[in-house]
Amino acid sequence: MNAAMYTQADKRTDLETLIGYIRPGDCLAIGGGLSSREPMAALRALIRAGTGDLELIGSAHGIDVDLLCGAGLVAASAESYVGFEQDFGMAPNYRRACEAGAVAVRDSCCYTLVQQLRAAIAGLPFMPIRSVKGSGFLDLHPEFKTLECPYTGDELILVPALRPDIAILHAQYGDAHGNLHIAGPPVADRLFARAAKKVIATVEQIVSTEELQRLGVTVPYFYVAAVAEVAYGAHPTACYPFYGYDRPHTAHYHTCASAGAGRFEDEYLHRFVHGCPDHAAYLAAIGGSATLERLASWKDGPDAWMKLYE
Amino acid sequence: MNAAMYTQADKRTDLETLIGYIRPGDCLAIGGGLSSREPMAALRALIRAGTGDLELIGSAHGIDVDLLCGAGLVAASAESYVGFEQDFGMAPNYRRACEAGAVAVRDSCCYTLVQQLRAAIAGLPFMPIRSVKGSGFLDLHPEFKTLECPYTGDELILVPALRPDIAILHAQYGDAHGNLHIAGPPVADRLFARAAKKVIATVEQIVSTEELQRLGVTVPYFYVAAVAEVAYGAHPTACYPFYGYDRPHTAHYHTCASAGAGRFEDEYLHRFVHGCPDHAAYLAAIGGSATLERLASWKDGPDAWMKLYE
Amino acid sequence: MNEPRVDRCSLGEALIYRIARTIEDGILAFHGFGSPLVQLALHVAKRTHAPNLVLVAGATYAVNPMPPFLAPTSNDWVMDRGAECRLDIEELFDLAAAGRLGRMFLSGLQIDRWGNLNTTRLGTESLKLKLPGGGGGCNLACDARHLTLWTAAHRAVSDGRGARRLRLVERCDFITSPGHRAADGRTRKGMGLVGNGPDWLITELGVFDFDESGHVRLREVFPDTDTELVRANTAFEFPISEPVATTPLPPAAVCELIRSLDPLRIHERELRPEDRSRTFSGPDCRPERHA
Amino acid sequence: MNEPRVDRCSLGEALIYRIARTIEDGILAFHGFGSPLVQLALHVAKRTHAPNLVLVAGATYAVNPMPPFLAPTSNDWVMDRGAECRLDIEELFDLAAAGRLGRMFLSGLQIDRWGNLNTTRLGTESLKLKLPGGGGGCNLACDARHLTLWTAAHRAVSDGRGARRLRLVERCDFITSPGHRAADGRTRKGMGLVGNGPDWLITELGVFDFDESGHVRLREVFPDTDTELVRANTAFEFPISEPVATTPLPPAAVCELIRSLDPLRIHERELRPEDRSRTFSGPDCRPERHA
Repeated sequence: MNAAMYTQADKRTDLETLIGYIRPGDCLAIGGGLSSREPMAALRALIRAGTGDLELIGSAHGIDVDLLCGAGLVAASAESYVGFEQDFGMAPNYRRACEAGAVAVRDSCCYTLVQQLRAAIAGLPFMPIRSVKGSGFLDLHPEFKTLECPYTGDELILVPALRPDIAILHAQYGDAHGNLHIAGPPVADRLFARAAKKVIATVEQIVSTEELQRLGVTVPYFYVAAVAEVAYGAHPTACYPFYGYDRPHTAHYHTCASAGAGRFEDEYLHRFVHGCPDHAAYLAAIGGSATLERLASWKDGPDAWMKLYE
Repeated sequence: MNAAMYTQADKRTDLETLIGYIRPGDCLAIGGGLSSREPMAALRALIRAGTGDLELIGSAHGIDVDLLCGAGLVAASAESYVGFEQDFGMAPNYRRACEAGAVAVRDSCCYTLVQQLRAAIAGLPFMPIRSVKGSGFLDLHPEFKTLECPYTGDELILVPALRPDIAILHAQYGDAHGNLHIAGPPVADRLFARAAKKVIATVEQIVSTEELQRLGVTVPYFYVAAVAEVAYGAHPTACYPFYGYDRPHTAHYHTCASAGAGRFEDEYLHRFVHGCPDHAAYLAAIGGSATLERLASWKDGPDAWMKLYE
Repeated sequence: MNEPRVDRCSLGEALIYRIARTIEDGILAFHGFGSPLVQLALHVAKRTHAPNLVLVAGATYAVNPMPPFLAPTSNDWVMDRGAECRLDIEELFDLAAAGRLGRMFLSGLQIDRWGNLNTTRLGTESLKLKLPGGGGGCNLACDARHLTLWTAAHRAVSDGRGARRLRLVERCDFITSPGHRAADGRTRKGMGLVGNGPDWLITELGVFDFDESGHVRLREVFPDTDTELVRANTAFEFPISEPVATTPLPPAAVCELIRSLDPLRIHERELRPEDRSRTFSGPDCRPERHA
Repeated sequence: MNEPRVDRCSLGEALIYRIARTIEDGILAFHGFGSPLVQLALHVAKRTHAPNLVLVAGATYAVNPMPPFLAPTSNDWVMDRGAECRLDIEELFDLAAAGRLGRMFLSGLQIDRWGNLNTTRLGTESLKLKLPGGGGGCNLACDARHLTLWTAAHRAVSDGRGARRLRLVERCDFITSPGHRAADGRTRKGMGLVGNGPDWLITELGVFDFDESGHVRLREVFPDTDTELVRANTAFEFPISEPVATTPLPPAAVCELIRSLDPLRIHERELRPEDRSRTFSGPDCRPERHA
């Protein structure tokens, strides 16, 4: 209750200042989903800042959660899915951290999450849901309660409000005021923005408020505490229409992560996160303009687009 | 539960067939709000069809509800507001019908309605709400229940799911498949569409599905049972960008309605509803192309637009 | 329509200004529909002391719109032109329920000492007059952090049968929007309401705040009204914050702003005909008594 | 990647076709994410016997998209190109909860006789293997009107320590998505679930339906499998619908359709390497046995 409104005229900042809004121990909702529109540059900056002990919530995620697990910043995960689909399969760092007990496993399920976020959005202590019964999630979540419905006599599950301390989103466009335009599937980003105590965002481009109005505002400014312009901020996930998914880089990531914690540290984290003082250095490390041009080639038509997945 | 999906390829029909989807005694949700985008042509056809005993639900309405009350089709109203704002004040037919006991007064409140529709949308028996306490609405709605929150110990109000038998909407654009594009404020139309057992719609123009995709789909086709193209179907309310609000006609309506049931019958209903066999006859009765051109003149700039309200 | 005079402010302008002064900067405020005085008050606040106000327009749910003029109907494209972004009915009410609506504005045909409002019906047993209804007022009266109440019809009128009909009543026939205490004396806190209730009641006769018990208390009168007039038009006794001040009047720039925002003088429709000619001379004006 | 042969269908194509045949026309169906066989099955159904299918793409929530090709990642703009309209995560799950999702498709690393699925974890006490998790599978298993279960890994594999790891297990270590009965025997109805539960389980060895008690029952085998093979790879006894039929194989036009929809043969990633070379000759083919 009583969540703040963010109304200052100019919320532009740099990536490091942006990341400073995240505090150790925060419950963090990461926007995007699977291989699209993950705030990867911000997460790399978070790793460099070393802000840990995080509790993650979300629906279907992949390299974002896996990377934070690999960097040791995660204390608990209440995601619904963390993996690389049929593309590369399981999430190696996530799996290792869960199995080692470093990450508390509090798996959830998409609609359960939606209902819990909706409770926070509407200032309610809980939301009812029917579709958890018969599953193991009730054991994983002792905070869920049951209610005999006073209308039907049926048993309903009550799931408590889930209010992330912070939602971190990557959008295609933003303005100085903090309005965000998300192109393509919003995944849970709008829910996160409304439920969280605050939103921080990276965007591919900051444009004028007039231009953003023309594009359409997906997340109104007053939810957003700060915004940083970070082109290619979702790499190696996709941020259309600017660039597609970097499958070779992700394959390399998955190979390193699968090879064990030590090799992931040496061969991936050192090279692409700790070894890159800033985002510009990262872009050079991933292959610079040749890589970026390749990822923009999806626009050349289906044949070029298909090549990105070979 | 088990609401139908409407998936046939071509849902186009005429106004009279469209209105045939409404059955006597139905719980009816009327789209639009106040002086904008009311499905007035459909309501006039409904009056000519004589389908009565209706229960109306909605947020902020005016001439739509007042007209149905004046025609004697309404058995109960659970609207949040029925009036003409500061423009003409109270709704004469609505008031008369309520005071005479012809219409059961079950006033509601916007968020209460939203929560009840949300329950229907999510297949839940109820939704919790906090903001009815201390008001007279609890007495008006014995179906509301109270719950001691198992998380906080606070008293919450539970409001049962409200599933309209039918939602009747007027949109700017539709396609043959039933997709609707609403320009400007959607009011509660999307909520109605998702909560109702079926949607019927009039639209200013039926366009190709490709054109509708370009505009953006506000209501997906599978909620919609039938669609009729009825240009000027919202008159005398506004349907921008096609036409603004017809204030002189509304003033005339209000004068007739204020003069008593008999004079409303003689001077308004006879002339503009029963006396018009179809919508084309209505458009002639309201002044034909001269009126329609006047209402389109808002596009000529603020001065022309302002003239519509003088 | 009265032509506004350059050197004087009208009662409507004074009310708009006074309502605007209740609006804090940096909050989200919603003007509802059918209330031109409040619509203008929000635009005045945003363009003067509250530039970071999140102004949500009633009926359209447009955020920070720049209407080319004020229309007499709220859900009109006039009213959402130039909006920075747009909410919908769900999102605005969710924001309120989550404690994020800083201030809401409500009126009623009956207003009692605790700020309870009735916009639903007259008649307790039988229905004597069906009013339009409260829109979202009930929910927002419960949830908004703060409420500004207003009415431009405080002055009692004859009911045509020899009795005076009062706006500020002993008891509402129906409580559409809860104030500080229910009829049975329960407080907002006792009822579990999350908002803090009304803190201002602005009428065409004077300005009230609410004392610690949640009772209206007279604070200000207009240059052409006084405590006795207020008392004579109020069904209940009320405390007075002594000395009663004269309501601050809008600077000329604010009057000009209002006139540019509302060239059709729509807001005067909220005033009774006899109040439309009440004018005051400037921000440091002296009273010019009418009636 | 195997080049598909013109005169033969692959196991993957046969599975896609068989899954497609479980999809009724005129319903809303959702393919979830990470399941190319199901993604293709929906597109095949929509382009053949179920033109009025409301096809909702997993991860993008696009309705009736026309992807130029199948990508290996579901939340990719490839997968929502040409969509007729778009839902979001809330709307799809609301539709399911309201009983409007006609059919959903789920798999698991463990599947028991009642159609319970585990995609969460191996190990009951200690966590032996953390799986990616079920996404929205739990909610949709509860709410969808009907469920098609599938796995392309029915055949038991060695766990590397001399034991065989089965996919169709006696008991799931964790129930991510409920089937017809809980571990304690309670039925779906007894638990108050609104959906009807699984009615098909399609594997690379055979096709099951569910009997009246909610137990899987073998109905079909592939041209190159038989009842004994299915039994040898299943941890529990199961009834058999005699006579066991041979799974219907896709007509050549369907194979061509699949090849045009999935030029990168992404769906073969769901198959184990040894299954990628299983092919069958045409719709009225005779078995060509492998292994």
